[in-house]
Amino acid sequence: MMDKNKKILISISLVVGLFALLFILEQVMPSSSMLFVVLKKGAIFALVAVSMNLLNGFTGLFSLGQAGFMLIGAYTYAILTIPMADRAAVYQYFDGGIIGFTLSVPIALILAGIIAAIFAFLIGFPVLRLKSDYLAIATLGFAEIIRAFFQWDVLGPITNSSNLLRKFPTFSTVLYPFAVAGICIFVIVLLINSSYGRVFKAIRDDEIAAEAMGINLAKQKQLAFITSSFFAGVGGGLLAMYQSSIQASAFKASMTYEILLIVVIGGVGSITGSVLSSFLFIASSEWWLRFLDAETYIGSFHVPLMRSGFRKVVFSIIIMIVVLFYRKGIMGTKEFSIEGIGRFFRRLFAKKKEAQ
Amino acid sequence: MTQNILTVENLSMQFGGVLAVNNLSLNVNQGEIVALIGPNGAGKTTAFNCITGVYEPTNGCVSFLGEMMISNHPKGKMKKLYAGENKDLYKKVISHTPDKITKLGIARTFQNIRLFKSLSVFENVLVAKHLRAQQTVFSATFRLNHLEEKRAREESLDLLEEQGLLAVKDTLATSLPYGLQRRLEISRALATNPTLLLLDEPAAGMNPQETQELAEFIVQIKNKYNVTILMIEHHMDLVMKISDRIYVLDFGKLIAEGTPSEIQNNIHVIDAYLGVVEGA
Amino acid sequence: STQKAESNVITIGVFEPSSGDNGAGGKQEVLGIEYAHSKVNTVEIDGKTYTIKLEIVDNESSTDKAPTAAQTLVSAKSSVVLGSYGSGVSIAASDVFKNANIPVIGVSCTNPQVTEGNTHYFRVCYLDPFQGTVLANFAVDQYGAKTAYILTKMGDDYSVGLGKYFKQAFEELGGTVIEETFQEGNSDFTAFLANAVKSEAGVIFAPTSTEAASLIIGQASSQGITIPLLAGDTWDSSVILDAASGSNLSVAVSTFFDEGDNSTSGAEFVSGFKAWLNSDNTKLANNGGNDIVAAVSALGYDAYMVAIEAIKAAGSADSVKINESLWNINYLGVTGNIAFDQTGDAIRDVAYIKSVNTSEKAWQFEAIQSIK
Amino acid sequence: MLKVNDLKVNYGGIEAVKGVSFEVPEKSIVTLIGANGAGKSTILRSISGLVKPRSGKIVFLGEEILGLGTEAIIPKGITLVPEGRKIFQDLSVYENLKIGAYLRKDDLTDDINMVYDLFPRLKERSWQMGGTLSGGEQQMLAVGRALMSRPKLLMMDEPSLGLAPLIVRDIFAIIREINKQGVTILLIEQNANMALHVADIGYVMETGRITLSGNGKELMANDAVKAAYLGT
Amino acid sequence: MDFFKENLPYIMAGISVGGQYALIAIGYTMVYGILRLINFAHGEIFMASGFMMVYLSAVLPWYIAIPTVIVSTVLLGFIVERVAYKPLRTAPRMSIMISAIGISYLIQNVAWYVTSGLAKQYPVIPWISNTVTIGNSTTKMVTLATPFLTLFLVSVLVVLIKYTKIGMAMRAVSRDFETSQLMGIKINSVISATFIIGSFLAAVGSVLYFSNYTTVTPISGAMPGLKAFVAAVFGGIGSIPGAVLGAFIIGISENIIKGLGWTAFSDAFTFALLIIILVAKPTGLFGEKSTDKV
Ligand SMILES: Nc1ncnc2c1ncn2[C@@H]1O[C@H](COP(=O)(O)OP(=O)(O)OP(=O)(O)O)[C@@H](O)[C@H]1O
Ligand SMILES: Nc1ncnc2c1ncn2[C@@H]1O[C@H](COP(=O)(O)OP(=O)(O)OP(=O)(O)O)[C@@H](O)[C@H]1O
Ligand SMILES: [Mg+2]
Ligand SMILES: [Mg+2]
Repeated sequence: MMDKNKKILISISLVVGLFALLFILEQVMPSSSMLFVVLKKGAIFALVAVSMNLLNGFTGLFSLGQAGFMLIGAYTYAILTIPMADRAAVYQYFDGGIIGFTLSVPIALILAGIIAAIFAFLIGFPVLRLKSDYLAIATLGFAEIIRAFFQWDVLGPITNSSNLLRKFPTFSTVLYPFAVAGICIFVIVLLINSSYGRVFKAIRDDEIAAEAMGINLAKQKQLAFITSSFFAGVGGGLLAMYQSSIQASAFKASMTYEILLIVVIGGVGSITGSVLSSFLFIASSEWWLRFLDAETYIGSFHVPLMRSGFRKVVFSIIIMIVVLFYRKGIMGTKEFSIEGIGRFFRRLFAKKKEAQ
Repeated sequence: MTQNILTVENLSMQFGGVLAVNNLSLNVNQGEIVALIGPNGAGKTTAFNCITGVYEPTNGCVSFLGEMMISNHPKGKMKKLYAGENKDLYKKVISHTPDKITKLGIARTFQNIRLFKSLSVFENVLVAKHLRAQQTVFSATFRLNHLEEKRAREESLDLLEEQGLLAVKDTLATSLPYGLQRRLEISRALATNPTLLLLDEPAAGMNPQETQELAEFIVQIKNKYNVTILMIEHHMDLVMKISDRIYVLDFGKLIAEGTPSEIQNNIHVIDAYLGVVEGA
Repeated sequence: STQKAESNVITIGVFEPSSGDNGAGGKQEVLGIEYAHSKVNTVEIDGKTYTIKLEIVDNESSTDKAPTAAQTLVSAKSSVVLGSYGSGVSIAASDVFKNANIPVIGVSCTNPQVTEGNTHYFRVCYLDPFQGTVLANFAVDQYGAKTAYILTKMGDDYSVGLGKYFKQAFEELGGTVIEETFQEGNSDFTAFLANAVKSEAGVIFAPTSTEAASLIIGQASSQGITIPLLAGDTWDSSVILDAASGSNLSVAVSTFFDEGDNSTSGAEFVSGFKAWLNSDNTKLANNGGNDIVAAVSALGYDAYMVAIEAIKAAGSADSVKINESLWNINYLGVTGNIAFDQTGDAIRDVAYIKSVNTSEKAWQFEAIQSIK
Repeated sequence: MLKVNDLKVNYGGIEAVKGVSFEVPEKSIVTLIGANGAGKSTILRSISGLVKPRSGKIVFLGEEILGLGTEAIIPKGITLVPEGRKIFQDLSVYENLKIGAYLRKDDLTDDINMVYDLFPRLKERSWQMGGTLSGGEQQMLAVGRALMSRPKLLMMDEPSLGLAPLIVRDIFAIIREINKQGVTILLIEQNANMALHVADIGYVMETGRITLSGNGKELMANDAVKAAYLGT
Repeated sequence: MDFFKENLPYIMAGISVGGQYALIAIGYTMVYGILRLINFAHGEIFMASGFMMVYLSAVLPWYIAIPTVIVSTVLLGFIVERVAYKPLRTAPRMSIMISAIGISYLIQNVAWYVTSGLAKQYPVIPWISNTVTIGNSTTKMVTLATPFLTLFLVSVLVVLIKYTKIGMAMRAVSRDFETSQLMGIKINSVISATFIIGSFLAAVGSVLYFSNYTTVTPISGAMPGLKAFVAAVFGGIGSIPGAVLGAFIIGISENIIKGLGWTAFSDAFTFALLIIILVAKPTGLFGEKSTDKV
């Protein structure tokens, strides 16, 4: 065991180091590099995946409502931050909408989380009693209902009906999503390592035994659900900032499935796994595999198979391979920890010494 | 007269056409070890489930430490099915959830062991400490409660040490051998600081030697933690050796009550349950 | 040789859907662009020959995938970008190009919002307010419709927008309108069609993707619908011919271009493009398995040529300079003369209306319609 | 009938069975006793193919069955009453019995009646879903279900677990009875007293090894066995 | 009566689509019943079956094409099970679920790739594609035939599961692989049989469905798949009569909702209905309460 202060010190220096690295990267690399796309989007999906993991992995509540809560967050953020001057253009079919004020970005982001949490509170009431797949399909259903609700014509003056929302403030530096997502993930980690995290795991393992230990199931599940939704909402807000325009139709069940894929590939019950797999997932789907879509000639040789659509075929095959051969995901339930690295290096040194 | 802890009156539990518990009344006093025995399917586990709030009984009431904790009378379809003579008693409907009942001071173990399988032995016990803690998510997340957490940890460690589980505190609960799993389940129940401890077949799957050790263990925890014990058991050596009083159930009904020696010689009990008197 | 090529290459980005709802149309647009590229793949600037390289990316017809797709074009150092089929994705990706100072020439994105309020987005097609009005006029002139049933797809800027403009124009002409929307993924249109019949509509206006279109047509035919179906440019596709052939339906669309048009450049384009398509099975498959020329292919062709003109006029591969030169383009394309107004929209005043000849599975020219 | 030779089984890194050899002669009752976690269940699971041993030999009726899948072993005439009952929760009592005879094609009425005679409680509850039976009732059903398959070798993993004293005695009587009908029995019991009483041969296991063997009477007289397992 | 007359086209469309959902829903419910797995690929198998018909009928007469399509669909279902699920028998449920999502992406993406994403016209099949007029509404023969065919197939299936040995084996396997093996049940065969039956019904459903809706695209399976799954949950997942009832209720009510002009909410309504049912009966209409005894 490392002593606690030392551990904290190392953590802080790692974080500072990471941000310094990102800062330098932004200075030296062209801003159009796909690396930054991956870093920005990866950070956002890392947050959303971790929030889903809190629910599905740690509390054993199989929820598929993530996209719905992201939608709420994204819309809350967007609606509240579009500058007054641009509202007429955005709400072109609704005479500029009826929201007569604009909030600052941090406040809107927090509200994005809070509104999502409020929805979660209301939804959680009836559905959290449901078990496993029934819960999954009910939350999925709620996400679909939320989507239809936000597209409703009558709400047009607020939500712009089914049309795009845009012209709200965005971020240009990769440091921003890293900082926000980083803080949020840190809080989630603190929660999971607290006595509440233990209770969540107990509920996951055996509800009846947990109840017999004096744990109020309804309350604790609600708590996990609300917390997870809060962070999904913040993630939605960040996603809006990244995309610079949003539309309810994007927040479909397939988005939830994508997040679930990230969680499972990272390892259900591993935070660092979720984070790691988020970046890998985004990088391969948005960047590394793009070349497969282009018809390619090597000299005059027409590379077979490669044409539009091939990227997705390959990507799904990769997913299948990962799922079939790394059943527990990249990290299993383990975490990537400073102590782990420490142990790794100490072993390395020990070996070297032996060699000498 | 010792203080009365648990009183069950006219408790009935019906599943479809099966009257699993039929007008059961019993009471348990402070500091006793009381055994509940009876043939398979007599309704013993069901009675436990009613007392701990897992099931809502069809009829009857349960009070704990002098306070009414569960009370129900048949409603709707049950009314027609349930024809017990007490069906109009207990108008007041009180039903607590299991967690509430545990908070009041009743802890239990299960007939089929139910441990938190991905948690270590230590964590299994720590979870049980949660209910007595004064904290909110906020204070817990941001470590504003570290003193309390520290205390919970210390108490749990003490408990594990006393139960002889300290050596395995970091192993996964489910990789323990069977006997230790039983022991852990009891320790975990004790960690909720109960007044009354319900044990459902604690000696199942143990050989006679282990059963003997278990008997000593139960007496020991009773004295040390000042708990009262109500247990279901089929091992007669154990039951006869340590219980103060015994209730015998058959087909959901109480057929006998008394001290071990009375029960051993009760003709109904022998007929329904024991067979010939247990020799050697 | 790669080093030399490096400095001699100008990249034109192609931002089009090849999957998702608009995948079929996007592919046809890309075909037009590729055909143009096959004809002109170099430019002379200051006596130096530059090779044009196409960088094609799939925006998946989805507004949330669009910004990232656009970013790949930016990072591939495109000097100018063409696209997209579908207004929503164009609007969604607009800022990405704007931040990189890259001009974009929209091909068939007809929603006003694409070019409004910015100086980097242009387009070679007409706009939905125009198209909607044209179609409303046609509905009244041709069918004598008093009531119109409008069916649009929720969340699709093109569909919703065109529906709105049609509605405005139709109501101004004294008609009444019933509006309904369907959600993505919906494949059961029977209830909608029954509603149209119930409302005694004189025309069904359904500006949708071809995918929904073929479902609507198929189900209308099996329900024995006799109300004429009318739609915008998206329906100008062989998919519609396939779906409607053999039925008793009356289907008409407005479009940018007509294959049978015999203005010189048009005819030349049609024969050249057909030959090019027929030379390669993949291309033929991407065109929907036949060699019928879609209007969006012609527009794609023109957009590419406009880009070349702009590069020449700018005398540079620098995107900012190209952006400036675009304002002064005046180019006679296969779809007519192309010059941009102060919002960046091509100045156009006519639309073609075609209808389906269901027995011969072919387009039939109806009218050149302008606004009264 | 059954010969196990130098059987070794690992669970991950844990060596649960460390080289065990024993024999079950035709028409005999053989019992394995030993403390919790000694590896008794693991042996039965290996024989029935549910776990894959690391090494060793298992010969049944002269045929090597180690390495075969459960699906191939069961039809050879081996039946296991698994530890922890494992009855089918969503099947009725009657169906549970019927499925016990899944591989048989002949008439089952007699056999079902025989089981009902052995356990009248089951007859009363023939319509009830297996999952809602009490612990003991489930145990009876598990034994009854195994009898339905008319095995050559019947392996029972703690059949008396959780049963009332009267029924425990009945179970042992039944074991004797079916043994008389020609079924060979391999029995695991915590109730060593009873088990050794009925057994022709007993083996005592400790942490993955057989430490003692002999006929039932001998073992009961053995001081070490007495101290460790009989509790006297 | 007036209501009925006015809404006849919607009700008819609802019954027909309900029947088609039912045939798909059974596949979900059976697989779920046995593997506790939401077989996300089921909708895709249905879609693939549609494409097979498109391509095969181009070269074969319809009366040979249909049986060939059914056989190939069954084969596809079988292969999906062997490739994506069998290797994961002992894996945690979440992995199997992801495998299901993965394989459904794969089928969908392959379909995109092969068809270039273009919508294909479904071939016209004699008789069932003919139009008929009932009262004041015109529809296809398939609309009328679907409910009868569905009910017939379902009755056969219910008998199979309730009263045959393989049916009993299916129910046994659904709870406990290991013990089923101990009974001598070949669990892989039983699971394969389940997928075969499910895929067979999906193939029949696809013929009916696409004859009605005439266009196949790579995402054609997604929405009917989801609806059918909702129907299965609605009726109590694992219960075949429940799935059928749920499918009809959903088919009819979504069409009536559309008829009332609440079109934008027809999908949302389906889910709302589902949630209401689940809140009232947490395991669906006919779902058995979980019988885990404490
Ligand atoms: N959830 C239920 N649904 C239907 N019947 C039930 C249910 N739970 C228990 N029963 C029935 O109630 C009766 C009493 O069961 P219980 O588990 O209380 O017996 P028990 O006395 O604990 O027996 P054992 O000693 O065998 O564990 C049994 O006949 C059982 O089949
Ligand atoms: N699935 C498993 N994974 C890991 N270890 C296991 C597993 N099953 C059993 N073990 C370990 O293997 C050893 C032998 O177990 P086994 O169940 O064979 O013992 P047993 O003699 O039958 O004990 P009992 O009397 O408790 O039934 C024990 O240490 C046990 O913890
Ligand atoms: Mg019991
Ligand atoms: Mg064992």
